[in-house]
Amino acid sequence: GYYGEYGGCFLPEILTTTIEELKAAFQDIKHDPSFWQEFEQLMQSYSGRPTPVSYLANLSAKLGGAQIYVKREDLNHTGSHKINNVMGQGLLCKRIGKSRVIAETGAGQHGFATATMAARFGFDCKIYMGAVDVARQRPNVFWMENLGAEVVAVQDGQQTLKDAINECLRDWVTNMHDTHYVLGTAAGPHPFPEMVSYFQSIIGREARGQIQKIAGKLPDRVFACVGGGSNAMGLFQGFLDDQAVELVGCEAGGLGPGEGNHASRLAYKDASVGVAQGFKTYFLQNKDGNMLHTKSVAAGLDYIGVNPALVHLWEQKRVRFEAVTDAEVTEALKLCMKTEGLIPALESSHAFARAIEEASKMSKDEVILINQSGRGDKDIFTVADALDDDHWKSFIKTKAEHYGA
Amino acid sequence: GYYGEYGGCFLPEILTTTIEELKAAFQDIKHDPSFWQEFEQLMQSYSGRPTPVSYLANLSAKLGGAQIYVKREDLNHTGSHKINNVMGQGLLCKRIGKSRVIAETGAGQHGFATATMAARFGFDCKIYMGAVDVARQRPNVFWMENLGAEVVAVQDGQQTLKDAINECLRDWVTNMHDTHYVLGTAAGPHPFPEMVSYFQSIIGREARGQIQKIAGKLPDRVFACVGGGSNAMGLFQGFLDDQAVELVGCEAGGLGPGEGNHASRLAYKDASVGVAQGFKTYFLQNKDGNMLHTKSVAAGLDYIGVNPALVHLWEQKRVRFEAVTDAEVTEALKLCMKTEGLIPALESSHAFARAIEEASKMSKDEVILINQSGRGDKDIFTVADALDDDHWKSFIKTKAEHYGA
Amino acid sequence: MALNEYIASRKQNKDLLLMTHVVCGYPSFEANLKELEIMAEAGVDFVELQFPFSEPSADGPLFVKANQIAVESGVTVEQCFEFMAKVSQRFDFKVLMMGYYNTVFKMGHEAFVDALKAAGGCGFIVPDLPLEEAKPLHDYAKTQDIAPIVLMTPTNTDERLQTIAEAADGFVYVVARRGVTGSKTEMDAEVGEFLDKCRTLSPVPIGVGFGVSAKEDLEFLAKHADMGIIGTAALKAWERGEEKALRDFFASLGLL
Amino acid sequence: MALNEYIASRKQNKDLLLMTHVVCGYPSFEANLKELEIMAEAGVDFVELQFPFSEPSADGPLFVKANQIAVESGVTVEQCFEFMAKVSQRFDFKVLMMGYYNTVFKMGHEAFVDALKAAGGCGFIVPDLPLEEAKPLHDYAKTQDIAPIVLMTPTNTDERLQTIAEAADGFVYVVARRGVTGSKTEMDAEVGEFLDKCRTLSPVPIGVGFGVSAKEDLEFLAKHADMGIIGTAALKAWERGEEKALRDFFASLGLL
Repeated sequence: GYYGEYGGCFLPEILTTTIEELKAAFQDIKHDPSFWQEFEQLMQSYSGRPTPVSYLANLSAKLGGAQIYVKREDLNHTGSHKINNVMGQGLLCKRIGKSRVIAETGAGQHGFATATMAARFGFDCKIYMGAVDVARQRPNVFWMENLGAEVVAVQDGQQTLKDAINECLRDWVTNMHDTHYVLGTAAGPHPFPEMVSYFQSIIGREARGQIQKIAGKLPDRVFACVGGGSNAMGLFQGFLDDQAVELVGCEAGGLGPGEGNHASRLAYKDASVGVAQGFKTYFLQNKDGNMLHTKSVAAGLDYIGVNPALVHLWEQKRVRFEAVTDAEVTEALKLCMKTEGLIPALESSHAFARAIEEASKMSKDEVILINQSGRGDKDIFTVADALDDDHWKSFIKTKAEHYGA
Repeated sequence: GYYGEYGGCFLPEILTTTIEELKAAFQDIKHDPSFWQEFEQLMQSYSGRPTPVSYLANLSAKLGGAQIYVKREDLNHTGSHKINNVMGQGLLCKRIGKSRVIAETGAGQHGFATATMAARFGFDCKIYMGAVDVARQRPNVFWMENLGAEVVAVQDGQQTLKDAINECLRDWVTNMHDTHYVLGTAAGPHPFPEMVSYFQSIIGREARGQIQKIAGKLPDRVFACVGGGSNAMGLFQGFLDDQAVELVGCEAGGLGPGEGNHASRLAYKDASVGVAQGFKTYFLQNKDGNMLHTKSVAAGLDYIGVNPALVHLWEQKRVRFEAVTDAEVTEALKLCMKTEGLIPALESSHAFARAIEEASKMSKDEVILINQSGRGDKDIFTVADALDDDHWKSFIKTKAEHYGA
Repeated sequence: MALNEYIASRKQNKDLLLMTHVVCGYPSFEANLKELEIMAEAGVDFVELQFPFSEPSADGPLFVKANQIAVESGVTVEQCFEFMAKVSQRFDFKVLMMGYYNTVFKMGHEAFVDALKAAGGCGFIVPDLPLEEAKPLHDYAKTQDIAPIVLMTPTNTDERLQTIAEAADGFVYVVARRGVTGSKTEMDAEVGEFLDKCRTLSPVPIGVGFGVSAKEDLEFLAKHADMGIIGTAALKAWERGEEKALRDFFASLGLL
Repeated sequence: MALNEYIASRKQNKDLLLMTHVVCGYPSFEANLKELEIMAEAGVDFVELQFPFSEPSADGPLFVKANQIAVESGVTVEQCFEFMAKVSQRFDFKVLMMGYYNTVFKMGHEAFVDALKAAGGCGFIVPDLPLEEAKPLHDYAKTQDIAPIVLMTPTNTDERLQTIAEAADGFVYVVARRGVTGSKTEMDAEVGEFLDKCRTLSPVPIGVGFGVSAKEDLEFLAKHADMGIIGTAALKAWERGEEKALRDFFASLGLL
């Protein structure tokens, strides 16, 4: 469970048996070719995979540099790549005979996906979500509840993703006999980083063949946003062996460098190695090892830690890390909407923003591939606020009056 | 342009040349095999087609009757089947050299799709939407505007879809020299019913092969909701020649029978043949030929007329029509969410509701195919109201306070 | 035919005939009568009585509102015919039905034409009934000496104008520009050329509408057409100040 | 080892030793001292001083809140060690560090153990450091006569319990049930059997924690273990009414 010195499994003793069972089950499915087939089949019939790669002719022409292609994870059922991991873990959960699933969620996409999976597999489901995230991602909460999940607003700590993970661990140490913890990103204790990356590798497996077919060559640079790291790991795995393909992880730069202003672990210099939430990686923490507050317009990137394999690849200079500020994200989103009719999620817009910045400096025969990890519909409240949209505000006010405010 | 006695082209003389040009262009593309290829290719790379057919094992088992399959148009880019027609007309618009598009929209999905297409093709875009629909579908309006479209809230008449169509016709008679009217449903003057149905036939073409492969046979019954009729025509066309396949159109029953309570043209007895909005069909109208008010929880079905080919097929008893009330729709939606993790749009939920009612009375070796024409995310304000969700209300109130209400 | 003779006789006294327009029942039938009295005083030759329809997709904002309010206030087709009968008895000008095809279709072609004739109407203008669909209605109308008025428009090809000309009866309604009723039309050389072409092609007199609102417009039309058609401008005057304003409007045209 | 001897000597006078818990700096170091004075009066044998951490994922709601507030109010690791030095000088009971591994990791293993020793601590309990990851820290601690306390839990296989037993030093912390700290544990036959198994396997005394809160619990544990561990129950008492309530609580246990 280690990548260089990062990773591992740091959990209370009470979970040892559960984790061993999970590791064994994951080994089983990894070596059972019929599992991947079943998984692919499920993703095809339920989620519409393979997702396409779209060529952005307008944006490429406008920037005048590299040719830009986008892997369209936003077209998945529930609107993001999160469903890949969740359906994989759903199949695994069935194999190990558990009847209840729990999950943390930041942007709400993972919770939405998990609630969907639970409905489809017939599992009981409880979703932990930081109270701050509940407030900023209420539409997802609404759908989770209607899909039959119980959503718990976590009031501890910073009330965001990391606190939801803590709360999941607390639930898990209590209910592991019937409960599987569907961790949503490629972080946390082994085997989660490996397992989540494994299910998400479906993105890269598809994308490699697709881009070769459509662009006629492998991409020169691949961009993905990195919160925990699952969509980035998912796509990057398709190109790890292609040394000429540069991999770029795009972190949440928030307001810019400086402790508490962002959620960038590697691109900025405010993080250091630590052990928390079950694994060893770079964390945004102070010298005592207490975690810093993080800040980002994208709830799904607003996380203190990062996938351990990505850290290792960064140290080996196989993956380059860049931070993108909230302001740059909003501009990139606006440009994508108007130029190509795409609405990337705020998370994915980080990858777009960085790609847009670099594309114009690249030559026209170079190829960029961006992971559109999710769609921006879910972000309407956040985006409307970021754009300070007056029509939206008066709509909400009218609605509130109608509700007797 | 006629199906039995229905259809035709009833437009002001000033549009004759424009319509002739459009008819000719449509004939051209219909007989140009490379066009359909280009269209399919575009839909594949941009919208993720083919959309899958999902088997609903849980729902089928719960109802204990027919095996239920769903054609997943909700997985399209922009979240509904509307994108099929819109991208087709976008290609056509490019061929005839127009630089501006206009469209009416009810639920907002067609407007959203058109704004997306316009962004992608680089057309100027104006969307007409009834003021009532603007109010109930604000999220779509927000995205249309951000995609670069101008959205006009139509204050005339009932302030819904039909009034938006009138306003489009007014724009068109003024600006036909540079403007193509992207009609959103398979209604209106010839060649629109045929043309929209043609682009939407991609649904049925895909679905026929898919269901045979997955279910091992053709469906016994096919259900689709019918507003103007584009998603129904799209799917039904795949099975028209299969006489054993029963086709069921599901209309908006609103509060139930009675003038002004619903938008059911054929299942209830409140409509009669008339000529309006450019074509002859069954309309909800009074004895003087003035249109009645319509009512439905689903903005996209809230329309006075219906595709002329469907009327003809209904008279020939090839398509059966049923009405589904708002209350039945809400129940069906809740059941789908909890049982299968699907969130059909309120429009599509009409088809689900009727299929659910009939499935339990069918035998286990019978097969049902439902068209999930769109996803329900867009309906969050309406669904939250229909479910009287308190969390949602207090969220909106808080948000409004934050905006200084 | 009767209508041709009427036009010929009226043209003996003036260069340009005039047709005006009211929306039946808007703001009320009483108001309509007051409008018509002023129009009669101004010497108009024809009046279109618009039968209100719920989907007036070829009309501009003012007439849209008028149609909508009339429909909502319960104006029926029957009332419109009754009003037409009263009007055609009381006034010298000729009366035409103007409206949308669904009104006609719902009554049935023969019932409609018969009612129109009984009410003293001389023709009808139905802008959303194209020639291709019009034959049964037009054929029957002609047997009853009711003139189906056809429209020529600036987007028509010469070939199409020829076809329209062949179907013309009574007079041809020439649409001066693209768009719906109610906006101003710039009466320039291009419009003049188009009108001259229509006049040449048409076997019957031509009337010109859409955006006709000022004395200069009528002076321009006198050179290129047989009749001016004033719609929105008159209603706009009425909305501004009822009888007084409407009188002032016709006075500004040099007609009062 | 020193700790074994201490336990043996304390056990001569009573059936069941007692370990209690405070969160350093919550609600304040002053309050901690008052709590500790009462605990000392009650004759507790060990006290865990929890070093507050921002992600206390193995703790229940009350300790989560305590950790969070302590961290937010600026309690540092340095202050915790200073406090530990003061406490171990002033009181008879032995003091252990309780906390999460990141606190240890950020200091470095040796620096941590050295500081702990310098502050008079006798061991540490780090619940999120599993045996597989613990060896370097444990090895160094043992060279410094600092006891790394390992945990046995009811979900462990017998094989795993054996492995834990082999790594045990000082005493074994037996977790009475699944879950986080703070909820009530039903001390039933099943728990008794499990404790007996642990006691049999363990080469060192066993202390039992998680949900120990009442006199009956201690009576039960006296039959199956060497030490009771009271955490949340004491803090709950303090929250209810500070010194008075905490005294009442220990009185209810028969210790005051």
